[in-house]
Amino acid sequence: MNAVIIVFPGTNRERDMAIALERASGRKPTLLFHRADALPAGTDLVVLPGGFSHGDYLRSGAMAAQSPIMQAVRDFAAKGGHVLGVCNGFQILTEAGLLPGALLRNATLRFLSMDCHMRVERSGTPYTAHWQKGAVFRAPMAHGDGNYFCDDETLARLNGEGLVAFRYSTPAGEITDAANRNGARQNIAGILSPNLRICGLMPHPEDLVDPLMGGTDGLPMFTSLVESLATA
Amino acid sequence: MSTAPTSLDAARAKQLSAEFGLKADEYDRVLSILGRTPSLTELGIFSVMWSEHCSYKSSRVWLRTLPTKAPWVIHGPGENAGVIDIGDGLAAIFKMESHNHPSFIEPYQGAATGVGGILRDVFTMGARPIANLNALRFGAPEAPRMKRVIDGVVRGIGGYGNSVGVPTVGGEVNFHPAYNGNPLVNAMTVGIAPKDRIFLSAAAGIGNPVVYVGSKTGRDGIHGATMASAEFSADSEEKRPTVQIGDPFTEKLLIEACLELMATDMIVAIQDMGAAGLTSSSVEMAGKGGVGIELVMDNVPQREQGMTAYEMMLSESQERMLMILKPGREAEAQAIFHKWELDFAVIGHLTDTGHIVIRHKDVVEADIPLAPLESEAPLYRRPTAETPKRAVLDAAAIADPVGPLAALETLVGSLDLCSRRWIWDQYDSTVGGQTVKRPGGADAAVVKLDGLKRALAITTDCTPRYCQADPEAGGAQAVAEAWRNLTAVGATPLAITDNMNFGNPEKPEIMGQFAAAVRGMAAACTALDFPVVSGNVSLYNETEGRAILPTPAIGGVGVLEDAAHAVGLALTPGLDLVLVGATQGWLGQSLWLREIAGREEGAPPPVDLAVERRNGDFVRARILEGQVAACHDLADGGLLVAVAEMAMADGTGATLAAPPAGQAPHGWWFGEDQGRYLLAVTDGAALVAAAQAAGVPAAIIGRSGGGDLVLADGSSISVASLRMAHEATLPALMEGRAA
Amino acid sequence: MKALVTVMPKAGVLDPQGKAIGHALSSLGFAGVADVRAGKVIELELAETDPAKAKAAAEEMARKLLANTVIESFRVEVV
Amino acid sequence: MKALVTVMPKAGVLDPQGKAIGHALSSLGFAGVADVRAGKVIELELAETDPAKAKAAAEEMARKLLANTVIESFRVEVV
Ligand SMILES: Nc1ncnc2c1ncn2[C@@H]1O[C@H](COP(=O)(O)OP(=O)(O)O)[C@@H](O)[C@H]1O
Ligand SMILES: [Mg+2]
Repeated sequence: MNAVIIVFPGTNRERDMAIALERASGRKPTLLFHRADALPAGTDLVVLPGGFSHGDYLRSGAMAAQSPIMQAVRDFAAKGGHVLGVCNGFQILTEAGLLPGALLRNATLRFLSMDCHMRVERSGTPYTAHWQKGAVFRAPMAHGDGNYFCDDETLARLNGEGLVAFRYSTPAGEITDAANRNGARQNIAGILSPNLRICGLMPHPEDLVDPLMGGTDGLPMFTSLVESLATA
Repeated sequence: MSTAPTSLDAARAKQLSAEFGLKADEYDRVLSILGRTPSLTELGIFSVMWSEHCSYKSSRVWLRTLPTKAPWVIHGPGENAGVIDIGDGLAAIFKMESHNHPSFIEPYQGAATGVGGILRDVFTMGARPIANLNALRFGAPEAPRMKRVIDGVVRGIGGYGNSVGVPTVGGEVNFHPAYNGNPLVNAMTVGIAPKDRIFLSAAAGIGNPVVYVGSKTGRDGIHGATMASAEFSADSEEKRPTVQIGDPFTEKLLIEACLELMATDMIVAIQDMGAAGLTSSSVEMAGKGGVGIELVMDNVPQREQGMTAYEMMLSESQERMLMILKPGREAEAQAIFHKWELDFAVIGHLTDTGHIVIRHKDVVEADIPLAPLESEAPLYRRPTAETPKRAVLDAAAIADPVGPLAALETLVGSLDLCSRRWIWDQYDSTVGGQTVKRPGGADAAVVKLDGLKRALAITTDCTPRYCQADPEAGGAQAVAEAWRNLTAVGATPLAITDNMNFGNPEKPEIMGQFAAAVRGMAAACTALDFPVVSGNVSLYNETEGRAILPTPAIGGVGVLEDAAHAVGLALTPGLDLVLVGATQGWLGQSLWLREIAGREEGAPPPVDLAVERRNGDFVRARILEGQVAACHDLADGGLLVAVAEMAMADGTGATLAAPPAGQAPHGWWFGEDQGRYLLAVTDGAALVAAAQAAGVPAAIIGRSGGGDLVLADGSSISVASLRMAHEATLPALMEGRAA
Repeated sequence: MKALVTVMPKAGVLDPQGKAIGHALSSLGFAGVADVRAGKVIELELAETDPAKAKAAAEEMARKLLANTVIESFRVEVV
Repeated sequence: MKALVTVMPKAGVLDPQGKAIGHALSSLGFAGVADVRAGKVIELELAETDPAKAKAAAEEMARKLLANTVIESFRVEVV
């Protein structure tokens, strides 16, 4: 798997992501600074990692979405490339129009840093192949703007086409308000593009891929990717 | 030689010097050093360099008595941060610093810029910061403005640390009315660097360029250092225009740019611009290197129009660094900073004059000989008065009004013992992907080193109520508790940083507290081989004459050769609970006495340092042998609180044996005797036998299992209800909601 | 020439900040506050001296960057 | 009656947001943006019908809650 992690000024989870990708694939991903205007030849996965790109001073992800490299990412996606956005990366994907909706301030108006549980809403995608539908996994979340919003029409489409990847749930898999700490619409934690190749989610599976750090709940996302991309 | 700067009018200079906080005799010394009346810029430089904050004039004679050496210490106090060898060719670089006054004036920005400042102290030495901690003391929540202070401080620490991407992995919080008008915000950063690539601040190389990087200079925080050296009064609100705004995004870029530059060989010396900004950084760098320095203010990147030399030299704008480069490397270095979109400017050069010379618009604004600026800086051995000893309380003579379980439920929900989850849930504790033990998971935070097995354990500790009652015992206890917390996760304690927060040193009783606390700390550091490698002093923590509790906050760092050895505090079922260490039932200054009996009295528990070391070494060895499933040190609240904390961590209960015959039960359950640990092990008998062989007191006091804490008389309380009480307090207080 | 770009949450989009402010105002004892919306204002100091052109430029900036039209609406004033 | 409270960083106080926005605008190719300041605007729907009273009430709210007068200044408009 030739993974490329894009580093914007203010990105801060690129190393976490690199560790997870290397753990799953045995290969070190390439870190690419945002000023580049092309992806390395042979790239088969682009990752937009977490952080505070450009300080997130205007809206989270808004300025990064305008970075030179994002045109290359758009072109890559348009040709069917795989793009994963986690946390700030998810925010950037929505700001760049690669995924629908937007991420508003957490309903609590506080930064939320804690483990959450997510239910896998769709299996068999490049990101979820190693989970069963309905499986529940744990991951840390750490964000101030993770409250997923989209209009009713988009919501109906996401639900109708099975493009909701993950929802916040209880450890037992119930979709409750209490499990929905940031106030996201219908507990949405992560979504997919119609071709299932672009995925954005708020929590950090990359921070839970090692028993030493408290578990390997997040690992299936990366092993799924490795397998899907090997056969893609 | 340059022409002399324009002196102020003599009478005006004298009046200003007082406004800037110089005492009359200190000002006379300025006159004799210069041989003339100073210019405004010169007066500004003297006053900030000779402020308590920069000169340590009241504390230095005492700080010198702290042990600072060990074979693993690479750089002790005197550099921007302390540096120790942690093995694998790496060094840990760390320090703690206060931002007390700014955090009271503007809690969010005060705390945020405190975090930014301590990060710079660490990465300026070449380290990538890997962990932040914060030691906080708040007043009574119902005190005026206090909730806003708590809210703002926590948001500010999170806001800055989360954005720069350094995990905030631990800390401590106390509440006491003594902090009503003067909360404490102490921030600690730990970083990692190759041990043969440490960057220091002594300037060298006549003619070498002096380079300014980072943010532009504005009129922020002018005279912040002098403000941090003065008592609060009702009108200090008017000093508000000096508030600084933190920009964590720029800091993040500055970290990356500096580390990129440090990977080259271009830097001769580097220092962050902290308190007193350009003044202290340039004076200290040149002073340490024994060279002169000449700065041209016209070249300083400026955010505002019409800034004067005085303003630029005293500005405390954040996110700036000063460095000396090797000659001819400016363009290469500049390219790195421009890649990261940061200002880069050559603002001067080193000279052989031994003077600091400040030029602006072709005028010399200051010309001061550096040697006397340092050597003749005021140094006081202020009068001290000993804190009177308090009576030792006998537990048996104190009535227990409620019994153990009711007391426990109250205690776990009390302000000083309730869950800090509401706070740490706002801090990103996992960024970096190396956090082995997060807040609440163990007695110390454990952070692994990327790509290695090795991990650091980190903690902050201080029990101010002990320090108030007996500053010497309290100083020793703070160091011992830090050592104990590191030990309890299985780490080998290596060194500490400290943050000495006290009242007005001109009062003998306060200076007495300071001196006694240092004595206690020094004794503990020596006995535990746990030297002080960096620190910070914050004095004048008083509002309208009322001092805070003496608070020598200790930040401890230890090492684990294998992160997999680290143990947490969560109980699992089917384990023996073994209490290591002797219990006399010490209730003086205990939380039980304060919260249940309503008394803040007595002598605090003494620390027997030899016993401390023996017990700790015994516990650590068992952990490293893999015999210990969970471990927790006994501190605030004593034995029953420790059992409850271990139970609440994962919801597993325990059945506990009766207190030993002849002991007052409340002394047994809630006494705060020192040097104790509670271990959960599969074979308690074997552990007790090993302890006996080592001369360490140990006894099986219970067994884990079920969902309740059950006492020998059959009374019980569910872990779930304890958790409810434990978790409810801060959310209810801060947001009026249930946990 | 100065342009003020005011960016507000669209009707129908959750405004947690506005809600929290409304709540805080009422707990501070301010009565008669029916509704609160919280938005942003960005003051741009423009070299442009023609008001119509300045306005058009600011609108372009708002569309491209300053507002996210999925969730926000904006208005531009030139002063 | 509607009151608009605009809260801006005080002159001389660092405005990291404004700085970053200005930077982003220039890298998007917008020329001629000399300075950017970023602030908040709070729209209050008030029951009060007397403009002077509404303004006074909003000013009181701004002082007490909406603006952090240590670092921010505010202005109130009634519409
Ligand atoms: N301000 C804070 N920030 C982050 N974590 C904190 C803070 N205060 C306390 N904690 C965490 O809460 C837990 C309990 O703290 P404390 O009661 O002081 O522990 P102990 O008494 O064992 O030293 C620890 O994990 C500590 O790191
Ligand atoms: Mg502790």
